[in-house]
Amino acid sequence: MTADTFPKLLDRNARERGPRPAIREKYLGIWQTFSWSETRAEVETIAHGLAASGVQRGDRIAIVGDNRPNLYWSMVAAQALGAIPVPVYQDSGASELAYVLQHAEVSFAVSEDQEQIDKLLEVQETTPGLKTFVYCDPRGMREYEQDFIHSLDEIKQAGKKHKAANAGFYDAEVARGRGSDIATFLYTSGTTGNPKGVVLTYDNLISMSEMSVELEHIRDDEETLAYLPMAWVGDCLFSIGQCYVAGFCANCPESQETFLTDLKEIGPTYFFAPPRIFENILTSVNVRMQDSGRTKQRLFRYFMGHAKKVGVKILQKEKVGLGDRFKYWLGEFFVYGPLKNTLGMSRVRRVYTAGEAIGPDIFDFYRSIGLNMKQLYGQTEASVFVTLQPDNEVYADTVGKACPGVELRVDPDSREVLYRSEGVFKEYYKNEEETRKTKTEDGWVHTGDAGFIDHNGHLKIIDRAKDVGVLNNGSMFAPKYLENKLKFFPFIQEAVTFGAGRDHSAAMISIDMDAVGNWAERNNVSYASYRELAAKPEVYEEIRRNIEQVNADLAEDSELSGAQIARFALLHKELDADDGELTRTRKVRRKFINERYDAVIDALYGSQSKVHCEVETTFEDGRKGVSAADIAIMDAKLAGGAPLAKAG
Amino acid sequence: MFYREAGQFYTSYAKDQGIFQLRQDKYGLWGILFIAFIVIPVGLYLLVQGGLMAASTKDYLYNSIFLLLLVNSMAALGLNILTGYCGQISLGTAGFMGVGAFAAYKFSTGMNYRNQHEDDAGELVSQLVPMLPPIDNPLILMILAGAVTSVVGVIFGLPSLRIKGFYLAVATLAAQFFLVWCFSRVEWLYDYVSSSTIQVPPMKLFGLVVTGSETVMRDGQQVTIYPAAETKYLICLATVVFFAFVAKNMVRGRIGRAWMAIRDMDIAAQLIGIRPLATKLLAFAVSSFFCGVAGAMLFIFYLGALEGAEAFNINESFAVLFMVIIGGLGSITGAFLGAAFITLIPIFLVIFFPWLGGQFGIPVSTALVEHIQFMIFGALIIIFLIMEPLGLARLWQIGKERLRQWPFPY
Amino acid sequence: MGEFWEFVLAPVLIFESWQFGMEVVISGLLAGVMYSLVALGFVLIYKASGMFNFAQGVLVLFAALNLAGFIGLGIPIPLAILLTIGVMILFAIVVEYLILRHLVNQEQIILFMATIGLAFFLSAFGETIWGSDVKKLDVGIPQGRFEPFGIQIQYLELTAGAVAAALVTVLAIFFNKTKIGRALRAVADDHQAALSVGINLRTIWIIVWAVSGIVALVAGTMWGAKSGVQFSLSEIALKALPVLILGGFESIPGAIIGGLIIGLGEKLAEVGWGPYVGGAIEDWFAYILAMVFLVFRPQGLFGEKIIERV
Amino acid sequence: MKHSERKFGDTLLKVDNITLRFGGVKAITDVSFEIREKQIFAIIGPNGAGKTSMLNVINGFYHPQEGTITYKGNPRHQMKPHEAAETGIARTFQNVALFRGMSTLDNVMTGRLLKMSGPSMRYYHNKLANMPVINYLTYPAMWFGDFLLDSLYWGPYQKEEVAHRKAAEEVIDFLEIQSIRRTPVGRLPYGLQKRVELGRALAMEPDLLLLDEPMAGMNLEEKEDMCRFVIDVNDEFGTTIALIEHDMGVVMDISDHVVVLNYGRKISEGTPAVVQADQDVIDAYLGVAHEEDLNEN
Repeated sequence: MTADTFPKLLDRNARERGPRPAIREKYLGIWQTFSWSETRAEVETIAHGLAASGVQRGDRIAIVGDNRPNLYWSMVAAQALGAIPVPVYQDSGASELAYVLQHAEVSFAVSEDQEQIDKLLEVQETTPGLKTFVYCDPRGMREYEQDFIHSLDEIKQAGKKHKAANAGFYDAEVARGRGSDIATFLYTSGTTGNPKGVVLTYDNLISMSEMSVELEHIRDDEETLAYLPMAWVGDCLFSIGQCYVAGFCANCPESQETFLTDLKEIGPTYFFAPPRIFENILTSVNVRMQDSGRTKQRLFRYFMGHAKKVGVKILQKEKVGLGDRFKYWLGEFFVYGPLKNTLGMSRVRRVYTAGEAIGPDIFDFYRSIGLNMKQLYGQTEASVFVTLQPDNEVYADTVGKACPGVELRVDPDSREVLYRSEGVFKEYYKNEEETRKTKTEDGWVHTGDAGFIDHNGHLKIIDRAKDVGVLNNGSMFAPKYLENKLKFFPFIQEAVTFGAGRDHSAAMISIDMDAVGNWAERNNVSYASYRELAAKPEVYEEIRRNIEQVNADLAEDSELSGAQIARFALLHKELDADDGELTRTRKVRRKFINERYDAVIDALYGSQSKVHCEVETTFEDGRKGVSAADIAIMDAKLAGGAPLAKAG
Repeated sequence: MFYREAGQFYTSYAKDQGIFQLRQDKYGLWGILFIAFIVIPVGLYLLVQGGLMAASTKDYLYNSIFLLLLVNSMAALGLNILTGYCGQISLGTAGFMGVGAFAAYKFSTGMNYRNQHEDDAGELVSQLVPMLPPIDNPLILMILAGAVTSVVGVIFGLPSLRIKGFYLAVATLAAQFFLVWCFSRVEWLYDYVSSSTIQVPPMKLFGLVVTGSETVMRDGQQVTIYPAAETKYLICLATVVFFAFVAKNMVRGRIGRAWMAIRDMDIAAQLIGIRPLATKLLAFAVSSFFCGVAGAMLFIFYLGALEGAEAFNINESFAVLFMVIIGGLGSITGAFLGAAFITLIPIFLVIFFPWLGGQFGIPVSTALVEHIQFMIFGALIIIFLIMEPLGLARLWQIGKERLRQWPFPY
Repeated sequence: MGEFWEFVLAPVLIFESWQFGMEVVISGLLAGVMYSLVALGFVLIYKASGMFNFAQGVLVLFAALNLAGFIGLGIPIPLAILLTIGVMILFAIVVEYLILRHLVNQEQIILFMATIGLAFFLSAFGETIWGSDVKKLDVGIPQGRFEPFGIQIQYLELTAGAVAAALVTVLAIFFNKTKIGRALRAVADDHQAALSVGINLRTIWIIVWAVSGIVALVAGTMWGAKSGVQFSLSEIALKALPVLILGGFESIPGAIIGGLIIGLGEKLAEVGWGPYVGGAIEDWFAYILAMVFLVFRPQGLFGEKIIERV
Repeated sequence: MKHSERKFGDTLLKVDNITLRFGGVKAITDVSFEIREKQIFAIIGPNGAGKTSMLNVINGFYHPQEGTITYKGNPRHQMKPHEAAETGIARTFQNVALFRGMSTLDNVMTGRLLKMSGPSMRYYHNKLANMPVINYLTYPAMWFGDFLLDSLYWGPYQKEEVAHRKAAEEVIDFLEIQSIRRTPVGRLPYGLQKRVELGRALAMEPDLLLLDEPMAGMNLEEKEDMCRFVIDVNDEFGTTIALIEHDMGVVMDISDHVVVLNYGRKISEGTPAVVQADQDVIDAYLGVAHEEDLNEN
């Protein structure tokens, strides 16, 4: 029997590497470890329990909560019964949750704790099919007397009884599973409209997992940190797919606050994080170094300079002189090694990043200190992998070559990237129209991203295909491309650019409170709040310099030089997912922002130097209020002389 | 800088509660033990064999430096338990060490008492009569000495229930002065010799001569075997290491937590159910036990013969207190650091000042060196209290923290 | 009367010869006065700064060493006394400057340990400068004795008693009548309050240290005149500690009465019981007495019962 | 859920006509009340009303001159604080009384000390304690056996340490202070220190938990957290709680029964609603603020 489903892979692992660790959770102060055989036993018990509670083949089971072994087990247990687990973002609001649960016709929900149960109860009325709730953590659940709420322990108890009465049930159910069966629904929070439920089969996930495990030589002694949302395809592929295929160990952190400590303790050998996290870490490195003693700073600068020179070359096994090698070795002892250690990356063999473009400085920083960081390009619809940078062919501005078994092409007209592979999703659940739009008859998937394949055969992504526009001067306008360039500056947290159908490009920027605040303190710029800081002329001046540098970069590119940023404004508040300005994965919601900040946008294309802006906002404690301020508009110098050259 | 902690995680409480949280620290300790047990004895032996070092220098190193260092470490461990962990100041350490020394003496000579009777001629005849068989095993003697000192310590610790802080410090002075008085006035303690001096009898351990000398026939000739300095050193080292391990175990477990609770806030400690008297007395008992072992060690291995009132005078108490303060209150490592500091500084000064004087042609008397020593001690204590009240151990810890966070400051 | 009772009552039985008994009492009281003087300096510092000044005994030695040293250099006695007073004031300033100001807000136990360090330093410092041989200190107190009612009394003893009485009177006036004295008391009662009404804490410290230095000088002079100036002086001065325990750390009358009790008690014990147990019980009797006393009355003779608050 | 609907158990602690004097000053005069099992019981009153003294009397720190205290049905007289702890009374303090030299974990672990009797002693209590003569003979040996195990940190002792560590970790998890597990408590902000102190008390698994102004000096968010913990403790473990609190909002929200003290006398008692409406209380306590308001206007 080939192991073509996760429950079957679990059986295989329990057989072949029974005592080896499968999953760990930092709980009650230590890393509680569960071996593959224990994991299998747990999954079996839960599966029996679910069956005893009436879960049928094809039922949908929502999984709500942080990364916890119990939730992963519940997922696989559901799969063992032929039910379909639907992981849901644990921080999604009630309306989002309600939509997903309704759309997926969920009848059963496994949640982490009271908080999630409360949310589920809230949406229960509008979700008629939702019948049974299960919680893992009994804290605060004593007073819930509803008979449809059970603890996972009760389920497990029931499971044990059910098992005693139905020997062989589990094995039979597992055997019924086929690779072509549906493994899960993953809802993608699109930038517009309602989330779409991507239907992935075992074949999709397992083929991509096997491909990547082989390609990247992933072994069964890897340690990873399972900290990204379970509802995200990446976690599904890394913490279940690759984990089950390769047989390595996933580690669940204790809580969100202790993430960094947990990262350091585990010291993963294999680490994935979106660019944002690497960016934050680098920022904190720089901030902490500034408080360091002089000698240490000098040492740091000296060796980081050296790393910049030869680090990447050494990583890529290129030829480097003996002296430089020795110096790099010294640097490894004094700076890089300790640095990696404090960041929890001493043992890392592979680091991946994806999801957004990463700043070249950030990228080079990590690579130069000897971390094999690579970019990949993927989608939920592709079961993650589309392209990946092969070892020694790593560039900051590309996302790598097509993975084995993935076909790739770029539509010459729309510049849209398309791919085809075994990982391609089955369909969008109950949304044939979208399915047809995205997936062609012969299996090609529209990514919606514009890009091109460069002379190395690497894919380069510019922007969302639909967002790429044209300025009135005929120049191509790729907002995300500009925004990413802006966001690579430490002071800029988020940027939104405008320009399609306009005379020039303009930018709306929200500053990075930590970085700018730190800078302000050192430069005696006093401020009391984000709003005040963002309005400081000194800050404007710093940002203007950043923008002018972007303009200079753009001037070098013939197609984009017309898209230089002529005017900008600093927003009085951070762009926030709670206000709907960003998606949960921190992507800009353009349409929403256009409406919300129309006054500012008008001012950017008008002549005034100040505009009053008032927006509704959600405070940390959940209250809503109005955030208002006068926002200054500033001009930036254009480089290369002729932004309107093509207009004539 | 040297720390690579990433990936050091624990999957069970037993491991998580180990003495060392970090692998590097554990290796560091094994390294130090390796040096102390193997590298030093073998290295010195080879140096002497190779003619690179005079045999007398080697013996000086062992007998005058290493042994003293170990004895002081042991005493500092003891006082640190009482003062550093349980928060009870004691100025009677030397007195307790003396009890240990005299107990060891009495047990090793069979607990003699004097039987006086008139002989046939009507003259008064004195005769020493042993009450117990003499014990010649130094390890057993040290344990017995510790046990006796424990009892004495508990008696003098009794007032700690009612009195605290300085008052208690003064009360422990009572122990110091009373005990020292006993050492020169209670004849039974020193077997009634007029000089009130006690002398260690010959002892053997595992067939090795430890004290005194032994004459054996070898190849038909009488050969006198003197104890090897290495033997004494290794016995003391093993003893100190063992008791340091015991001390560490106590302070990291429930006993230590009870002591520290009493130290940090005795009222709150009572309200969580800690019995103050029992806890403090236990600290006195354990601390005195350690001091007693230190005293026995001082007597058996380091001095061989001593006069109680002189060897255990109040300055000795202060010296141990200084070790604890400079080393670091509430730290096992600190006890060793402090002992090393206070032991080595005078040795250094004794060599350094005459040398310095010689350079300028100024004769430096021993008395002057001693004065300078006292002044430096006094000044150092004050400087430490001002700069780093938690002592060398704290500096060590800060340094370690720096290395762990390197290249970051925090 | 059995041997047992003879032993127990030995200190009383010395009054069988009442002249001898009185002599013992007087010499005991004299020693007590000396202890009181040391304790007095201690109480001053404790009241003003909460510092348990272990170095007070050494201060006595140091002052006496200086005085003896100056006289030994041929300086006239009144000038030598003035010079020594100057040294003690200078010392107070140096202590404040180098030590006290750096230890503000530290725990009392730390301050206490610091004074142990100071004691070590000071004794060695004094002996380094003036040598460690025993010095005679002759400040013109008449030698010899007189014998009222057949009791031998040394002039020195009388003088010491008188000087101590005078000193206590002066201090009482100083504390109750002068502005500085009242300020000192204010500091003792409440540091914060004292600061808020503009009393400079550092000045206060210098003054108390200087005053207790001078008190130490008086004590040192008396001791020195009696038995010469030598290192053991500082050890004798340690006996001020049990005195303090008896009298309470903050009470001047306590220090005086405590001193007299200790002095008298240990002398009677020594003369009475000493012969039975080999003598020299003076070495520890005071401490044991204080310890036993403490167990029954932890707050001292004049202290108030402490109500612990949580 | 409203607390008035809740069911309470029997009387856990009964205070009868307690009078406490310091010298000539009367701190508490003739106060009586009853605390029932599973109740959240509040003692309120203006400053100096004798609230803290009352708690001190309950846990044996002060000994009242008159009156009796009946706890779990047994009247008691002179009880030492550690004996109170042994009978299941735990306590937090107005000014945090943590062991500042220790980490959060160690502080919580000290709360387990009473439960860590040691394997030999446990055997003694189970088997030997009831045998005449033998109990006296074996006690020292058993005690010393535990002591030796402790000092070697070996075998059964290590197991015991591990078991209690787990219990302590559960408390840490309950109070959500995992991230400060190894931090010396002296370095923690005030609000967290209060939480650790509650943790130490919870680790004792008390039957009666006395909280002396658990929310004093906290900001709104910290107060809300603390309220939640107090209610959770009461819910989850069924612990009876007696607390002193100044924040009337908090008291009215969470307590089942309120006693009002003024100048050491009880002036009112009842449910929060009853007390709130009591004219004496308004005069003595709320009235003060009310008058000031009027003056300001």
